[in-house]
Amino acid sequence: MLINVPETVVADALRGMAAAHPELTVDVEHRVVLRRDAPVAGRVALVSGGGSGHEPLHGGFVGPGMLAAACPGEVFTSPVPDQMVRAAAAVDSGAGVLFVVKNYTGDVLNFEMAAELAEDEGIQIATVLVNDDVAVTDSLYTAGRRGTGATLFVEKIAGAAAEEGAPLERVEAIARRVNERSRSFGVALSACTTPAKGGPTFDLPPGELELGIGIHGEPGRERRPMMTSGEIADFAVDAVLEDLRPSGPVLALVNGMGATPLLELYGFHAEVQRVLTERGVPVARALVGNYVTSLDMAGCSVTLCEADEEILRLWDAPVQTPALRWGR
Amino acid sequence: MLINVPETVVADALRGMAAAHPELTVDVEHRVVLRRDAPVAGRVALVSGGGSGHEPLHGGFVGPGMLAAACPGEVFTSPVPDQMVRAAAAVDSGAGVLFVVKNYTGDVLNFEMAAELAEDEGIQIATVLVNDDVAVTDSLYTAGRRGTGATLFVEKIAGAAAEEGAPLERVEAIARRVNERSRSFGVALSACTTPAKGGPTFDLPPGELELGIGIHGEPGRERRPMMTSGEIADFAVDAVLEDLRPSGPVLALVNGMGATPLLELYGFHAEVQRVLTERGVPVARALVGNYVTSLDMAGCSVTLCEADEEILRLWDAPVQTPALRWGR
Amino acid sequence: MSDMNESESGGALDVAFFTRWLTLAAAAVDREADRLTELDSAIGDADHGANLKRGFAAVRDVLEKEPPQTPGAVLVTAGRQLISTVGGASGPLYGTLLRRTGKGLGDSVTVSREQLAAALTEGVAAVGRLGGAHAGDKTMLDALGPAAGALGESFEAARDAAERGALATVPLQARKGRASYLGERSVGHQDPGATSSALLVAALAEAAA
Amino acid sequence: MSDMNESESGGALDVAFFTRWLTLAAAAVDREADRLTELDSAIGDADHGANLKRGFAAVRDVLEKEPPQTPGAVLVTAGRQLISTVGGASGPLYGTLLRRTGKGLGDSVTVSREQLAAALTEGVAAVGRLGGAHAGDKTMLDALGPAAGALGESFEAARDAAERGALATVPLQARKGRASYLGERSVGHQDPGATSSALLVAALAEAAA
Ligand SMILES: Nc1ncnc2c1ncn2[C@@H]1O[C@H](COP(=O)(O)OP(=O)(O)O)[C@@H](O)[C@H]1O
Ligand SMILES: Nc1ncnc2c1ncn2[C@@H]1O[C@H](COP(=O)(O)OP(=O)(O)O)[C@@H](O)[C@H]1O
Ligand SMILES: [Mg+2]
Ligand SMILES: [Mg+2]
Ligand SMILES: [Mg+2]
Ligand SMILES: [Mg+2]
Repeated sequence: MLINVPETVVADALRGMAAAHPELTVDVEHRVVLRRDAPVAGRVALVSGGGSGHEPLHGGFVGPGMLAAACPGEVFTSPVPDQMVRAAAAVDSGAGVLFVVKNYTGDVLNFEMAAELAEDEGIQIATVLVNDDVAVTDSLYTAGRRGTGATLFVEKIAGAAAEEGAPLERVEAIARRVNERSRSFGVALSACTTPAKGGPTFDLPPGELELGIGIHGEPGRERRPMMTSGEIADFAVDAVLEDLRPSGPVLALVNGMGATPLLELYGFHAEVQRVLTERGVPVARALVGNYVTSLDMAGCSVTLCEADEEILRLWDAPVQTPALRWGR
Repeated sequence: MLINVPETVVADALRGMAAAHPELTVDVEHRVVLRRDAPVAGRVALVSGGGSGHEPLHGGFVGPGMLAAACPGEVFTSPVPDQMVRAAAAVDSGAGVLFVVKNYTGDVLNFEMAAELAEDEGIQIATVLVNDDVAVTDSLYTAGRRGTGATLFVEKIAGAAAEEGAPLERVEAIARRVNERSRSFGVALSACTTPAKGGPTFDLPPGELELGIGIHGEPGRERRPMMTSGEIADFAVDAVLEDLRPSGPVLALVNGMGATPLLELYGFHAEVQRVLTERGVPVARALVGNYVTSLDMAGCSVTLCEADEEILRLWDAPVQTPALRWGR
Repeated sequence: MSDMNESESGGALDVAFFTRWLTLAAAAVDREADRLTELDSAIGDADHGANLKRGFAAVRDVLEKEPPQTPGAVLVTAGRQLISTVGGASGPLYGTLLRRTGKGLGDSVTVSREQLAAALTEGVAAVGRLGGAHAGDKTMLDALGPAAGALGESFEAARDAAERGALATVPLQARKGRASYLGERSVGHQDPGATSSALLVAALAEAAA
Repeated sequence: MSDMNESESGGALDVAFFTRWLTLAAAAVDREADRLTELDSAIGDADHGANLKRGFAAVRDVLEKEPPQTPGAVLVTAGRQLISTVGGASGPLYGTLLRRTGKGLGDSVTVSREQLAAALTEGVAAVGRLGGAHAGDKTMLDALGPAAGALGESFEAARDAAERGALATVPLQARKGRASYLGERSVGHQDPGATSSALLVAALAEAAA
């Protein structure tokens, strides 16, 4: 690992972000990444956060048209409420704050506590839970579906609505709609190495893969002998479509888990596109790259969002962040 | 690996690029990636290319303000002259074409042949060789310094000059100047896996690293026990500064080799920034990310370019490509 | 430790006792961090040891720098500190456990083991409400619940109950937390949170010894 | 093969012979591709086998689909095909080798071994000029140079010289191509290009047998 010591990995990264991105305000001590121009008068502010190790999520999505602030926790560990309270106070213009929370017990609990504390300080808070991962059955017998790739869709699209001046309840409703219309499925070709553990988080012999993985180095639901890119695309897309059944065009995110070369990811995207065409699902917009990662895990995930006119318009709206940038 | 079969990796990736980037023209059969609006009247066109496996280089740098076309070869294998001739013919507006060539025997020879053939077709060709890697001594006893991270600087800055309407000799001179003022040094924490070989290109036990690596999975000049991020930054920056000795501010590229998490890369950037501050070298602009990669190699490289006013202005100029986007 | 200490302590668990408990807990977590992380890497995300190490180090710090005046305040302060430094699932859960237990102790300068047992039972219930988990879901509750029950009897009984509870998570299939994502693959592994809970209760018994 | 064939062939190496050579070369490259890639992975970028496999498969194809009419044309066509399909360093170098050798054979319908030897010597010189390498730089030239020299004597002598030349690259430090980046670490490995050259010359001897 390219680190100093495990204990300083997150602080070191924030120092580096601060140096690389003068357009952001990075509070290294309190672990908050902010839009330089926050609070923006009359605008709802999106605050997200979660464990580190998923970069560019979330810090790389801070900027006009997307997040107002991000709160990075330790590697794979949700941030603490103090961070979200501080972020909310820094970005709230009076129009309220939307917490975008990936559905993990830790994130849910810490954001819940933060919301209570922030409301005590007079900040209006709404929360949207992202839970798009179809590999987990959403039932009483699990912690519920995990939040993965759809987080990017929710943050981009609700962020655009906030930038346009939509009120909190509207931004929240859009965020919720995007989440409800989004599903993901992920595959690992290798485990990842966390700084705290110093070795792979699970044992995956070459020549095998894990289907239905999350983004925290946990093993998936099932192990299989290696499949081709085309077979993986068939499996992942069908897993998503079984749950989503879109009736119109979709946004597609073909996401790398960190160590899969862009060359391979583009090849995989070609296969995803093929399967979607075979299933009669048109792709309105596609994004291919490492966006919601799991440190140095090799693998990929597919996220589809059933689009509508408003979702497409907000997706296309300008965004100016370190990791996503277009328009204007 | 996330592939179908080794033989189709490049074609598969180009199909994926075509699907993901409607703003580009991707000729999958002839392996050329083009600006959709090429040829642009009155503008010099930059054409680059090289082996695949370094994505987003070069295809991800095609677009307004940077490359007019890219020619991807097989993995780690330079493209063939037919590709560059076809690309040059497609993008030449009559103002001439600049070939941006990384200094590897294969690239040099194939681009040389292409230049002859293109000139036979009446296209004015100039060529700039990029050779920034200080790990290789530039002498009679080597193939000369390799082209690595500086390629991004040359393509961005000369691309901006071309976009502004500078004539061929001027674009060529700027490209040459950027190359002369740029130096790089790279470090591997793991080997990479090429589709053709199917396993790591060299054996690097965990707990050791290779100093002075290139971007083709070849081992470096020296193997050492693992160093901290700070120690690596000291070593790499000093190796670059020994050769470059900038008298003013620099552009800094802190580049991931593919499998190093962005989290670690930002942390490394903090250390690079620290060393540069200690050495009294101001950083005018910094770019941190996976830009000139070596498939799934873990590791990083540092490229510095001694800036001047024109270089800074052209660096800041608008660019609209899949991998680099700002301004406008 | 023994019945003698047990009877000696009577209603006299004071600030020093609670500080000793948490200091011993911090030491135990330090010592066992790698094991906790290893357990978490089998069915979670390989951070439980690091999380608690960070949290309890902060607890030790704050108790040293701003020593609270009552047993209840010790636990409330420690709970707040865990919430502010741990993150993850275990931060709010252990934080809530200590805060609620601390609140249950009120303002008394000394408390009895029985009072602590009652307060801990409330604390455990609060963890259950917060996380929505039940006994048998393969979480920290499977160690904490039995421990709170047995504490009415003795510190050692609590320690043994927690330890047994942690071991009993091995054959269970997780229904809460990250381990639940694994479905049946979570069977056969000991829950990291239940394991750390057993450590905390063991530290309590050690403090009383 | 033997002196008999040798003398039989006399000045009579025809299109069929050259086609046979390149077909045998393609088969040899197919067979040895993994070994070539393995050698290239030690001191290069692990693609030499794949590169030549792709190139010679294309050569085989084009010779089948559009059979040239003269020995010279066979080699020029094959060289062009290598340039258009191989890439890397070896594509232009082997392509130039065959094109120049082919041009040196002129329009004759049959050529002698001596004529081929002279043309090959020109071809090898062209490779030297294009790549700027000299004997002892640990490149394909270290097999091709000796082979061209020995071809004046016999096909077997050429084959043996190429083989010896390839083996002799092992102790050398590379001064051209990717292997030169390794400095002293390139010592102790056989050059992949010299190895493939030895295969091509062996195929030539086999075609003559
Ligand atoms: N809903 C819940 N209720 C009670 N305990 C839980 C719950 N979810 C998780 N836990 C406990 O938390 C432990 C994991 O803690 P930790 O690894 O620090 O957090 P995270 O799971 O966020 O990485 C689990 O082993 C389990 O005992
Ligand atoms: N300048 C040169 N002159 C002659 N032969 C060379 C030169 N550079 C490289 N070679 C030969 O090319 C071989 C490598 O070919 P290949 O692996 O196909 O290309 P690349 O090095 O571009 O990956 C080397 O083993 C060497 O024999
Ligand atoms: Mg965690
Ligand atoms: Mg090559
Ligand atoms: Mg955990
Ligand atoms: Mg090679």
